[in-house]
Amino acid sequence: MEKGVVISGFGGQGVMLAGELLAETGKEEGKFVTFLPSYGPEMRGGTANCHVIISDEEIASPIIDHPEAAIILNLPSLDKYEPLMKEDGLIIINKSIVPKEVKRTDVKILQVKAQEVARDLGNEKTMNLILLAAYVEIEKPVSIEGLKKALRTFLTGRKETLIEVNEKAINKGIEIAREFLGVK
Amino acid sequence: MEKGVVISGFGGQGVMLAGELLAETGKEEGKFVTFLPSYGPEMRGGTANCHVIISDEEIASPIIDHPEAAIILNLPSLDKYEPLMKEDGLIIINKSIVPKEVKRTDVKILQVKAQEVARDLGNEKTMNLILLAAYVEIEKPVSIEGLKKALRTFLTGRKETLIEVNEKAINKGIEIAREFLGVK
Amino acid sequence: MEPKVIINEQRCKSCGLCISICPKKVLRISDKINSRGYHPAELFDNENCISCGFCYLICPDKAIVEVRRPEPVKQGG
Amino acid sequence: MEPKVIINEQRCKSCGLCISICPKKVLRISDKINSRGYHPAELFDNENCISCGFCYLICPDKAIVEVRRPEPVKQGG
Amino acid sequence: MGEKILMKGSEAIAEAAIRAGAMAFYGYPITPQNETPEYFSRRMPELGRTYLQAESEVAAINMVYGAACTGTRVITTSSSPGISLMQEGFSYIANSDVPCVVVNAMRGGPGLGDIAPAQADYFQATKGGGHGDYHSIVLAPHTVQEQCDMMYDAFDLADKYRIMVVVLVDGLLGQMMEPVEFKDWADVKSYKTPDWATVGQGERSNRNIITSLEILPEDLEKMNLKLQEKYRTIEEIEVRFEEYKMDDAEYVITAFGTTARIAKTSVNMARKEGIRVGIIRPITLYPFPYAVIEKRVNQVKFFFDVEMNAGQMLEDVRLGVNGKKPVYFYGRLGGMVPTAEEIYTAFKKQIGG
Amino acid sequence: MGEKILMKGSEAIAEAAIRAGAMAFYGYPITPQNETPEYFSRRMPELGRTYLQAESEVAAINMVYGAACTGTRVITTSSSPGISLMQEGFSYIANSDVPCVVVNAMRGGPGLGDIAPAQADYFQATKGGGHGDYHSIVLAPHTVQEQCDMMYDAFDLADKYRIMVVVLVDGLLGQMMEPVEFKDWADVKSYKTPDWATVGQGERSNRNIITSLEILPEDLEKMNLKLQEKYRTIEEIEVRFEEYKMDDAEYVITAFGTTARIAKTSVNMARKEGIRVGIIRPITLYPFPYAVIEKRVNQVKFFFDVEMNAGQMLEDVRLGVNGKKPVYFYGRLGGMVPTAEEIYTAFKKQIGG
Amino acid sequence: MKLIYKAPDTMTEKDTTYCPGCPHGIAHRLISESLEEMNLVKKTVIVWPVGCSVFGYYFIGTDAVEAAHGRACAMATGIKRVHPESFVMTYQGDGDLASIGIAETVHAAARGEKITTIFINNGNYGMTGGQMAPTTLIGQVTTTTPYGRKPEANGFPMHVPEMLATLDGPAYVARAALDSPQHIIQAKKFIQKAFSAQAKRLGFSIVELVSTCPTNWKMTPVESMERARKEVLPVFPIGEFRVIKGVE
Amino acid sequence: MKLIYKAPDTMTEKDTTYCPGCPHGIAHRLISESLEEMNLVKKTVIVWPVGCSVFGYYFIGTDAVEAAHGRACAMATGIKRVHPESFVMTYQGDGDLASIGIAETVHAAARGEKITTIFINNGNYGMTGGQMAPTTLIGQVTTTTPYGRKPEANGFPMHVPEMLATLDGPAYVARAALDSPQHIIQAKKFIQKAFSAQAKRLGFSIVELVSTCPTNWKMTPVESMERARKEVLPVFPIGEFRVIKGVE
Ligand SMILES: Cc1ncc(C[n+]2csc(CCOP(=O)(O)OP(=O)(O)O)c2C)c(N)n1
Ligand SMILES: Cc1ncc(C[n+]2csc(CCOP(=O)(O)OP(=O)(O)O)c2C)c(N)n1
Ligand code: SF4
Ligand code: SF4
Ligand code: SF4
Ligand code: SF4
Ligand code: SF4
Ligand code: SF4
Ligand SMILES: [Mg+2]
Ligand SMILES: [Mg+2]
Repeated sequence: MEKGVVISGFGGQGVMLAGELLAETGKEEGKFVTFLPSYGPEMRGGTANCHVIISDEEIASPIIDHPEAAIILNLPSLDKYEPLMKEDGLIIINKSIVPKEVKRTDVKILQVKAQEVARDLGNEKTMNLILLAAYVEIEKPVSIEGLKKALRTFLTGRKETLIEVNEKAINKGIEIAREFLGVK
Repeated sequence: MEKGVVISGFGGQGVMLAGELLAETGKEEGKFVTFLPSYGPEMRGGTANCHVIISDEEIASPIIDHPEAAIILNLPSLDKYEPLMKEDGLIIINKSIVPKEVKRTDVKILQVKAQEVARDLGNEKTMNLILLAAYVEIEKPVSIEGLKKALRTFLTGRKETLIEVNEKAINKGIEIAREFLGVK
Repeated sequence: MEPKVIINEQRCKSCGLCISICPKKVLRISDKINSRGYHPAELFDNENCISCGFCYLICPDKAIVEVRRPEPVKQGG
Repeated sequence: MEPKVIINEQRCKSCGLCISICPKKVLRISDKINSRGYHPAELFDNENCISCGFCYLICPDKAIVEVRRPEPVKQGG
Repeated sequence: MGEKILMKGSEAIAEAAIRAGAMAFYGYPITPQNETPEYFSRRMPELGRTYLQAESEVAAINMVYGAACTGTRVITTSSSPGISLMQEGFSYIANSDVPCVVVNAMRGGPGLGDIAPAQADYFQATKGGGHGDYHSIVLAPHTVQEQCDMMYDAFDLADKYRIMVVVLVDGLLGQMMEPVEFKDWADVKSYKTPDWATVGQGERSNRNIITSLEILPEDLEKMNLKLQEKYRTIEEIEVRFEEYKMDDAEYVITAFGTTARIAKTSVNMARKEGIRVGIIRPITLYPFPYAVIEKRVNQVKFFFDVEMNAGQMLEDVRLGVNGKKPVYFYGRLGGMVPTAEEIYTAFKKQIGG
Repeated sequence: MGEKILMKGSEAIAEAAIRAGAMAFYGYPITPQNETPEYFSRRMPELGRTYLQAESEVAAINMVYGAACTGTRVITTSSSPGISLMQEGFSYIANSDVPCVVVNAMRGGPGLGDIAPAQADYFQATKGGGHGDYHSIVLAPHTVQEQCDMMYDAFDLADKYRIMVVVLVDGLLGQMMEPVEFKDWADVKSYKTPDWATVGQGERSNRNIITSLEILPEDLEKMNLKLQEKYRTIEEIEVRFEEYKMDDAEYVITAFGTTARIAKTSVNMARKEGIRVGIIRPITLYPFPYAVIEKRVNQVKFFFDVEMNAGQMLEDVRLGVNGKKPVYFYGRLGGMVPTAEEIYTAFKKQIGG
Repeated sequence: MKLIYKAPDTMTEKDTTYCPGCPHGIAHRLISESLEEMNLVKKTVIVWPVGCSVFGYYFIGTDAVEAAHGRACAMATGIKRVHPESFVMTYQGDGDLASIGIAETVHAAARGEKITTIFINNGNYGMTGGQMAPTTLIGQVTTTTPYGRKPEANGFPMHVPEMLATLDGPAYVARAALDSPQHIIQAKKFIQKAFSAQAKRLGFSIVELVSTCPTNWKMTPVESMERARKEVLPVFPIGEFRVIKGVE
Repeated sequence: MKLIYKAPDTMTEKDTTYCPGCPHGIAHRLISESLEEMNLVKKTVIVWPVGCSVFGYYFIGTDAVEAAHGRACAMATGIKRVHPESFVMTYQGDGDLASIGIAETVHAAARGEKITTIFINNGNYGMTGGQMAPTTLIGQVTTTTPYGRKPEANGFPMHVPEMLATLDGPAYVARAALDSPQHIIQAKKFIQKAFSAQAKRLGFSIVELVSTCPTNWKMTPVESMERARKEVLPVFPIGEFRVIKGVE
């Protein structure tokens, strides 16, 4: 089994954190993992993305040429990754700021007004986790329990207070995914 | 015809001036010439030398591997060039500070207490010209008249006052050379 | 009345500097989201704005495009 | 009398600084030539040297190796 | 060895260097390897070791030079433009026979370029970007784990030959996270100041002078000949490379570092289609593994060199092949990373596939 | 052309550059080429042109970079350690497509080395001492006269391709005096500020921006591909070399600059003894004249490469020969200049003489 | 309605790459306004640095070149000497100018090069992620001073204008701040004095602008401005450190 | 006879490579005497520069390294930070320190690096044949200011101690001269203060020594000393510019 996902958005939208969290979960579950970030202009502005691969075997290239899954947080990311998607791939989109519709008809699309949803949960910044959890729930590269566990190792010290809202975000993501999958 | 000479001594002994003067004379007499200086430690101290070639044909390498003539102003220069001299070559030595005797027996040797002689002429610094003139008189790579003419183009402005003593030095060199050659 | 402060919502990055510096507290973060995901500042109380231009001076993103002052109404003739 | 100033002739570069600076003018350039072609400085008037050490202080070439002062002859007992 | 930790390549390399005995770091920030100095800045003081942010890369390499003269295990890390600024220093270090380690996380160039991964400093690193005839040992890892293991070798080789060792990585290896396991800590307590070090004469009977200056050409030539002798020894015994699926290979891809890693995926694609292709991956770029190229020359139909540059290692491959087989090239420039698929496609074109 | 003047190479080169239209010089002193900046410092103010002694070579090359951005004919001159300090600047200049001329009077290295003539910066100059994939046109004269004539070409090529042109000489060529004749003065009055120059927008409708930065790898790759295209053009039409007594040659000596000049004497020695040997002397080191090497490969029995280094151009000769004939090498290091006799002796050994 | 302020056209319509609340944008606007008001736009070449403002040429609409990190003053010198009629200025961060570029800055100043430098002191290396700069305060935590800057280990903050003011080459040397409307108005005055020093060929001119870096300071833009005021300005006081005759 | 002066053994027996009357030798002797008197010889590493004193390690008998041109302070920093118990000093000319090496000098000073710098100001680049240095006087003819140094073209002389004294890192900053026995005695005192600043780990210390260059000034040694006194010292006055508490 080898599962890869691309997460892409503006710097500051939590792209890297989501990716790292996924990779950490994979590692903790005994998988081979690679996490490959790519930034825009040195640090500021622009679009950033990361490639995460979780596999049962050693991973040669950490680069995902044609994603089977992508979490898209802004418009430039959609423009970039839509044409690259594998057939039957899954695109999860932050509908809050991606007004455009996906043109491809051979991919699965999940659109979430993630910023609004997150704001309703109490923290707009958790939108990355909502979408990540939805991805995990749909594609199951790792377990949701593992994800939650990893989250706790990430949010320590001053950040501990954020655990609650982030777990809520994960749960919300699961909910959205199940709805998407038609599960109840 | 191709004639080459090496002039070698401490920085400050007038090695370069003598060499340049010779080269300039050659050029003015329509010859092909090369003048190749080589300094010691960047500028200061140590031994410096130059290679001058005067020729009727184009000169390939400006380096003299085995001098047919050498003007030796200090001891390290003698040590360096004695073994390199061509058979039958001519070594002109500043005896004032080169106490050592030449060991090779297959070369011609002219020893001059050049500093003392120069001092007697009124300027110890002209010793380079005494020895150069002796060389020119013996080997005739250029004419003595040419040398004197070139000297005047070198000593202009504030240095014009030095022409007289330098011409005296040249004449003294000729005298020494003739003595050496056994001419009168 | 015409707005005294013209804000380019697309350029605003929601930094809050204008809001913090406004002596009359007539600016606030709006609910809108611009294409970069920011909630732009808005002038919610044009009336009380004194056209001091502090917001303009501190705005780093040329989002405050203009500041205007109503011409004093000339009395009589 | 022993020399008050010891000069290492081989090291001297005939710069003349000691001579210029000597308050008693008891130094001069000698006629000798050392192996590098320099005429070293010499103390020609040991008598009048006051062992002030100026020559030592200004000599750049460690050619003035020592400066000594005669011990005052102790009078009486 | 301990547990596996998920770490960024650029942090893991710092931790590995520290465990391998790096006692001092001098450097200047530059993307895409800022996490490396930052990591050092946290860890070195904890361990009572030296961390100093220099005012520039020029200063950094000369601080490294100074520390190296004391025989201390010292390292700097930078990226392409910063490395260019160090070239004078590298040349001095080479001719002073002092040991140090330099990491270059190559980015897209020339000039300011971008901060994406590249391999376009191969020539600079292997042929000498500074002046004069010199070499550094150049190591090129292709995974985070290998990179970590290599830091131990880097310091050991540096000390063994009193030479600069360059670890040539790229932003991809530096930015990516992979689980790594670190080797045991080097026994830094056992390090002694070497007898050639310039730390004050102390009890020594002779004084030590470290210089790259020898004003008489005769003497400088001797110094150079000694250097060349050292290089011959290194070329003889320190060559490292990996052969991947070469046993039955009819074709060979040559690639180093990140590109080699991606090419492994391409090779696997090819093998699935029954095409017998393998990889020769030079691990030491200097000394270059000419011998293994020569060894395989008769076995294979052609060489296919892949790099993230305009064809630099290519020249060394061609020198190894020496006209006996065709050598093809595929490269991406300026920070573009080739995909496994595109390498495979380009390769297949050459076999008429 | 005028009368012949006896001039030091390092002064003649300055006079030639001035006549060829150098409007600005920025540089920093370094032996063995101090006479060059000194000469500029006298002549440039006389002509109302710019002379500035920079605080360092790093500053100097960045001043050159600045002036180059205005489309002004600008030059700097230095020697090996100074040139190493300029590598970052070179890389920026390359990727900014601005023209300038750099003279490197190579001295013995590595490090501080000595000030004697050397050719050990061949790799640095031709393969790229800075980071990234770039080239400068590299010219190597072998007489003072050729060096002077070449300054005109240097500026013309720089302007034609908006590229840096390196004139690679050595202390021997710089220090020696030979009679030279200068070509006519370039018509500097006719020079116009090019439309791409950054001098203030003025009447232009667009503004000009000169940068080597392109943050998206896709874009930077495009920039690189344009550079590579330029290099291909240069490789196609700007190759220069001299063949000396090659018509009937059974053997060929390859050498550049000073070494080639000395080797001419060696060839004449050999010819006197009836040995038919000639010289291929690359004049452009980049672009390297691979084609002429290939052309002669079948004619000769072997190649004998001579350099004042440990074998640098050797690699290009080998790449040209591509295994078809043996390539032997003779080199002197660290500032030692081979004598004509010793080259001849070393050469004869290979033919069993 | 009377127009009190209108954003200058010379500042382009392109979205800046700066973080929200980053005063780089304020500095850009002040420069743009000053160039316009002094009628310099079409004569100007700006030498941009490596740092967060590396893309500055997208945001200020003049001819521009992109210098190597730290070398802006050298590059500007190169331009100005061959094109004295151009108005040449550099825009540099504290890492760029005071760390790697201090030699080029000191020497341009000592030579009295007729260029102008706008120097953004935000107390760290913004672009590369918040490392210590020469201007980092004692005790300040940065990504390379994780335990706070300590003089023993990391040296002391550098006061560039105070240092340059000891030289004979500069015509105008000043420090201003961007933390409040009042200071911003003053900053613009200083910038215009610096520009006029060049326009009148009086010598080198430089204005340091005390700025902030909300992202790396890990504060909101508003908190950052407060910190600048309360912690930075006491160490880096506003002032004119050298004003030779003729500058106004 | 009582021994008044005896040349220090730490200055070796090797003939120096300096021109006759060059004060580099005086500086060497003062350093040698001070190291001996302060019992530092065996702990000392001297970082030698590129310049006429490039062979200094032949003449002062301590451990030594040869820095790249201008980088002595960086190299010394590299050594001192890993070997704090060593006594580390640099010896640098005005080209080396004030021109190409000013960044490394300023930053070593700003960091308060515990090293000592002896800085020989001879108003030009001796070794390379007398080019202009940052310390060259206005009007002075050198091989690269053939028409005399002009501020407009070549900038102004740089006063390094005055500039460094504005920084917080240096413990001791002074200028002395080598033109007369009296000044030489004073120079030695300054050198010893600088050494003690390092020995006590108080910070960076530097002594500029106003020197001469008879060869390139084209004067006799005696005339050179007179010029130093009459023309150079008025522009580069002797003095202590920064002495922090504890230095003696
Ligand atoms: C030679 C070189 N070294 C390092 C870098 C990496 N780098 C880019 S910007 C920067 C520092 C920027 O800090 P500053 O000048 O303070 O500007 P800011 O981003 O804070 O505005 C550094 C170190 C580089 N591009 N080139
Ligand atoms: C990188 C580099 N640039 C230039 C030189 C050439 N160089 C050698 S010494 C020197 C200047 C020496 O002047 P200074 O430092 O004043 O010392 P002095 O000889 O006057 O004592 C220069 C420019 C060099 N060796 N390395
Ligand atoms: S002009 Fe003044 S009062 Fe009006 S919104 Fe702006 S800051 Fe507030
Ligand atoms: S200062 Fe400008 S960018 Fe910031 S919130 Fe106000 S309008 Fe928006
Ligand atoms: S000690 Fe004084 S008096 Fe005696 S020779 Fe020396 S300077 Fe003259
Ligand atoms: S000062 Fe020293 S070197 Fe100079 S003349 Fe006197 S003894 Fe000789
Ligand atoms: S990192 Fe700091 S300086 Fe850079 S744009 Fe962001 S806030 Fe501004
Ligand atoms: S050139 Fe000048 S500084 Fe150098 S040794 Fe000679 S006199 Fe002294
Ligand atoms: Mg900054
Ligand atoms: Mg000097």
